[in-house]
Amino acid sequence: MMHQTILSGSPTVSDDRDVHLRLDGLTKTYGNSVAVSALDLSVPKGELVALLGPSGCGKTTTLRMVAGLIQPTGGRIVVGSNDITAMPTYRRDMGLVFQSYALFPHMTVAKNVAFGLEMRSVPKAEIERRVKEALAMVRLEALAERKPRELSGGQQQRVALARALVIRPSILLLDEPLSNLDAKLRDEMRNEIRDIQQSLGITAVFVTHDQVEALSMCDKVVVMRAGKLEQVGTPIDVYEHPATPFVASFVGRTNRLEGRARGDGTVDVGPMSVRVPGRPGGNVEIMVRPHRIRLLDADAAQGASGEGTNLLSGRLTRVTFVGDLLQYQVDVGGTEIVVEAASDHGRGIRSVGSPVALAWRVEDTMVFGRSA
Amino acid sequence: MTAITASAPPAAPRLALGRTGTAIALLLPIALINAIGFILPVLNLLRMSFNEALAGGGVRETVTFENWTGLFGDSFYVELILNSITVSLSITLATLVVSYPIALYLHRSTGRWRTFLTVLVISPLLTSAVVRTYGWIALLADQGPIVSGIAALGFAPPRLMFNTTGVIIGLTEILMPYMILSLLAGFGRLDPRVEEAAMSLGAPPIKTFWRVILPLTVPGIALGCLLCFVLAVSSFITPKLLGGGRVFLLATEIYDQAIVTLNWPLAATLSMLVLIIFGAALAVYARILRAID
Amino acid sequence: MEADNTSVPMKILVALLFIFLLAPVILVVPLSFSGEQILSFPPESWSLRWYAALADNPKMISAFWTSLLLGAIVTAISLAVAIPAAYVIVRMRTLGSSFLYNLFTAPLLLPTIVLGLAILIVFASIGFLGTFPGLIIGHLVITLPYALRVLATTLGNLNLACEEAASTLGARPITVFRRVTLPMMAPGIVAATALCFLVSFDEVVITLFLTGPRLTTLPVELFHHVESRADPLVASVSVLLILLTLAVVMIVDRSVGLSKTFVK
Amino acid sequence: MTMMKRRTALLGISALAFAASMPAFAQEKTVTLAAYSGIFQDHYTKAVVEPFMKAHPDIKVQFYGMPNSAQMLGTLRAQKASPQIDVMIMDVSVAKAATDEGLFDKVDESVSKHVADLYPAARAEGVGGVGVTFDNLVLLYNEDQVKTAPTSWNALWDKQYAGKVAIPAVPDIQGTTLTIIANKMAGEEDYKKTVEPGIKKLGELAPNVQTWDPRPDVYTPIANGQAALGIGWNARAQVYSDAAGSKLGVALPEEGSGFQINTINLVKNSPANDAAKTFIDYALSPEAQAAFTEAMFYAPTNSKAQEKISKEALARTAAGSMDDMIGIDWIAVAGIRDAITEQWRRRVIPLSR
Repeated sequence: MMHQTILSGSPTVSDDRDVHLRLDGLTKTYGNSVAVSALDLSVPKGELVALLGPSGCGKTTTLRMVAGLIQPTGGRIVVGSNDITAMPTYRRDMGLVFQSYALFPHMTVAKNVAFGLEMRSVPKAEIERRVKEALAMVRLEALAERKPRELSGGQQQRVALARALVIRPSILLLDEPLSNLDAKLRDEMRNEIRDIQQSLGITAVFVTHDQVEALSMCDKVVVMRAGKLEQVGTPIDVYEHPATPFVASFVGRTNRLEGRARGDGTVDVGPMSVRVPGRPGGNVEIMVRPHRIRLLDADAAQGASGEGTNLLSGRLTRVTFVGDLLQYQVDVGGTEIVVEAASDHGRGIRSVGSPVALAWRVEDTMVFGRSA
Repeated sequence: MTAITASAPPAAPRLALGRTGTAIALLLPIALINAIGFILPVLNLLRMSFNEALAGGGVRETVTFENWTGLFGDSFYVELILNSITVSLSITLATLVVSYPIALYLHRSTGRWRTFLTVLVISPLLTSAVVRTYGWIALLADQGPIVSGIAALGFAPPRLMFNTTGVIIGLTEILMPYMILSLLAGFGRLDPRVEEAAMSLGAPPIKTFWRVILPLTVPGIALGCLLCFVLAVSSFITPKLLGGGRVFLLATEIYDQAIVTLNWPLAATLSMLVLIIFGAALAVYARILRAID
Repeated sequence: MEADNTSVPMKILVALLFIFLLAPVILVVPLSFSGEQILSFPPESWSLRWYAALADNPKMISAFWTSLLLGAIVTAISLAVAIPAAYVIVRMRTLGSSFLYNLFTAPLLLPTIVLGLAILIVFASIGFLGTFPGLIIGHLVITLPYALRVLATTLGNLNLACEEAASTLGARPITVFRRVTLPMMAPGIVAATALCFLVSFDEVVITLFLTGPRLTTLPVELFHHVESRADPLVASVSVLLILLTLAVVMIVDRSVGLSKTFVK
Repeated sequence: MTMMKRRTALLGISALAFAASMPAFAQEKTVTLAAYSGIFQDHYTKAVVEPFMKAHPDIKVQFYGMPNSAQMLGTLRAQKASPQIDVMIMDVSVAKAATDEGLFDKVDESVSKHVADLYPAARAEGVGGVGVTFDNLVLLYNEDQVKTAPTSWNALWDKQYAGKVAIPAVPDIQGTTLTIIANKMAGEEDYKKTVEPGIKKLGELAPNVQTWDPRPDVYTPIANGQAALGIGWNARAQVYSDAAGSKLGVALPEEGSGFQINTINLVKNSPANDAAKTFIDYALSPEAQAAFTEAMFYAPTNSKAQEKISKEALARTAAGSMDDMIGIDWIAVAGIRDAITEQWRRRVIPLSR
């Protein structure tokens, strides 16, 4: 397992021996607009990789190019040692699970699952056995003779998964498979997909705009923006060591401050001075995650002060109760900073307007260079 | 910032350029039928309107504007054209008046009742115009139930058949389903809550109708009127059977010139005239739609 | 449910207008049981003689079979031609497909009297008048646009992902079309079939220009009959036709829903 | 591939069905006869066509009824490239026009030996066909509404019957005949010189007219009272007036009437030419002529038919009233027919609106 920070610009993550799917400078343009721009990516065998990014970032286009549903404008797609860039979809041997499930409405569940096997001219008896197996895997044996429209969203989702897996594809592709499910079902399916993927040891690419899905399920997260790679890394890397301000703000919530670094490990943000790791210089952007900040009473602040801690004082402007969390908005010399704390039976809620102090460890401060 | 793609990139062409040949092959049959049965005949018709008609149904290939100048220089044809337009407009107006209440009622109905009424509206459409005209012949005859009924009430029995009145009655009924369906299509904007809002603001039903309902249904009215006008101008079965040989309309004249007199250049010219009237109606329609927006 | 915010006078008005709309169609039912020699309503005596007369009228019967056969052939060709055309036009957007769509549906915009005359003049010169192939082409000119319109709409509303799913599962394009696209188009195909058949079966204006002494369709024969005789025979034919139409409508309604087909 | 196969199969089925439907038309032995529809069709089928088919089991005659001669000519012209009609029974003046356009073959002794026996009037110069029936125009009236039988065409102009007159307008030949009669009533004997007085007189008739296009024919509306007066052909009027309970009265006005000749013609390049000739030969035979006269009161054109016809029937035909006929040169009328039609459409019919 690699836990080191992967710097942007060197996205290859593992030994080439293990690489199962490789994208080389993959590009897709529509007229003047660039959907995917010179994308390089390697996916090791057996890993579940998430393509994460806001809508329109090119992640679905990338997935569809891998599936052969969109012809790339440039670059190569390599599976194992085969260049499949020009290969038609139906010969690529990839299982694709669609956001809309795309079940064949005129076929029963069993027929849907059997379709890919029929296309491969698998003997009838074997089709029957494997369909049963696949449906058992997603716990839908009882519904084999139903039509898709008679199933719930979660059941349809599992049929789509069984249909994609029954052909034993070399690579499983999932296009926002959970976005049409409600929150509770989404959690369940997340674990189910992860379990199945691991037990089969199948290489999988998972497209999502939901950072929780990406972080919780995947071996590796590929953050994309405007058709380009921002960062590739393990979930922890991406969260803890975002390579760019975009990654930092897209993956998890963050406070974002602009300032000027003195080159001595401190940054001036307005009238305040904030200590940061290392000794950057010039214009910088500072980010601190809300839950890393402690909110203290103004008079208790003195005790919290220390070498490795940033301490600022401000005024509480708003308190929001969101169930498991309390969100505080604090005005620090004209800058809004958000602080999150676990709520404890609603106890200890401070009143708006009271003077407070904010404290966080210097190592929790993320610094990014900023062009003037 | 330009590098950020739109949220929905244009969908990819489903067939690669290499399959253009397949596409052309698949389109060939429809293109062929369209060419033989539509483009060629219509172009030929346009050409025909500049040919010279010879006695006995002959046609001389030439380029003459005599058919056109003759048409507008002849009071008989000028009157026929004006009469066609007036009669078609009357039919359109009559159809609108009798269709509007049905459409409004249908729009307000829901569920099975609405389905049932819709089937009632559509069913005449599935019955041949010949059959429906035949029904009107039985109904409008001098001894028929309508004339006798009016006479029984002590009025002078009117003449409802073999004249323009008969043609208007028959065609109004025949075009009703088209009008009702068009009105319904255009009623999409009419939310019942708007009426309720108007009433809650103190508008009595009549005022609500004039100030709220009618303006909102103008698109449907325009569409229905366009369709009915065009169908009326080109209708021919009903005027032929109910007109008593005295209702001269463009469509019946085209048929007579084409089949009986065999003056094809004149028939072609009259047809082109129908298309011109059609184009004018479309222009008026587009204007109305623009005016509403 | 019945609209409840409608006043009683309005309801009466609507009922009267419905009677006006349906009168001629309903009227042919009692007329067909007339015992009279000539068309009159109400008839003074009742009988089945006009049904017997119909059974005895070989011209009417042969015109009926001609119409039926013509309708079946025209419908079959319309589907065979319009399905691939709709597929290419909807799925392939690089060839100016909206232009093609408009061109191929343009015959619907033309008044049938003009279209009929135009076809007459061309067909007369190539000896296509009064022939079966001539009739087929004449009818195709108007059924194809209907078929194309219905099928293209159906295809445009299909979930493209299903076809993509099939191809990722290993189906070749032709298999995708046959196993997935075509079955999913079924409601549109049923609607197009019914529409093409009814349009062809009822077409009278264009057909009037194209039929001849040796070949007549039922609507044209009915027109000629109404033109030259005033007996209740047409009523008995009409009743049978209405029953036939009802059967077709019921089949369509069962399979796809009537309003979907005819109300857009 | 499968799709292609299916489509091919579909086309195959269509072609098969198409082929199956053709023999009935393709067979050389079917003669298509175009003539007047309605009552003419009924009686001619019974009196001539059916006995012919019985005598010639190998030939089938298909009767194609049309409302008037003008439409028959139109159909014939449109089909010039590939005729589908073999034999056409139509008015002599229209037949003249058709002959001039080269649409008919000559019917002479080589077609039928009976041609030699025809009355001279049946063998008009410049007409391809020969006369098959003689008839004349009569005044029709409804016996309930017109109590005393009218004796003059002037009854049509009687304001008493406003909106109750049924006139089959031109291009129907009955309208043409009425023009010539009206012309004479207005004082102009020579219709070849001008029909202006006749057109003027018809303009005065127009307001009285209920319909210019009586349906299904002119006799029915008068018989059932929809109209009170009208003009029609004697033969058909006689048949209608014989029908049980008919209120149709037939009068031959004192001013005299127009004589009319229907000719039987052989269509040039028709598909069943030989069988058509066989049929024409039969139609001109004394037997067929006599049978049709008995059935429908058309005067025969074959001089040898007379002896086979009952006196009573013959008296009711045009042959019974030859002395009252205005001499009409139908061949000359053929030349002014279109002009008369135009005058009606512009100056007569519009006055009735």
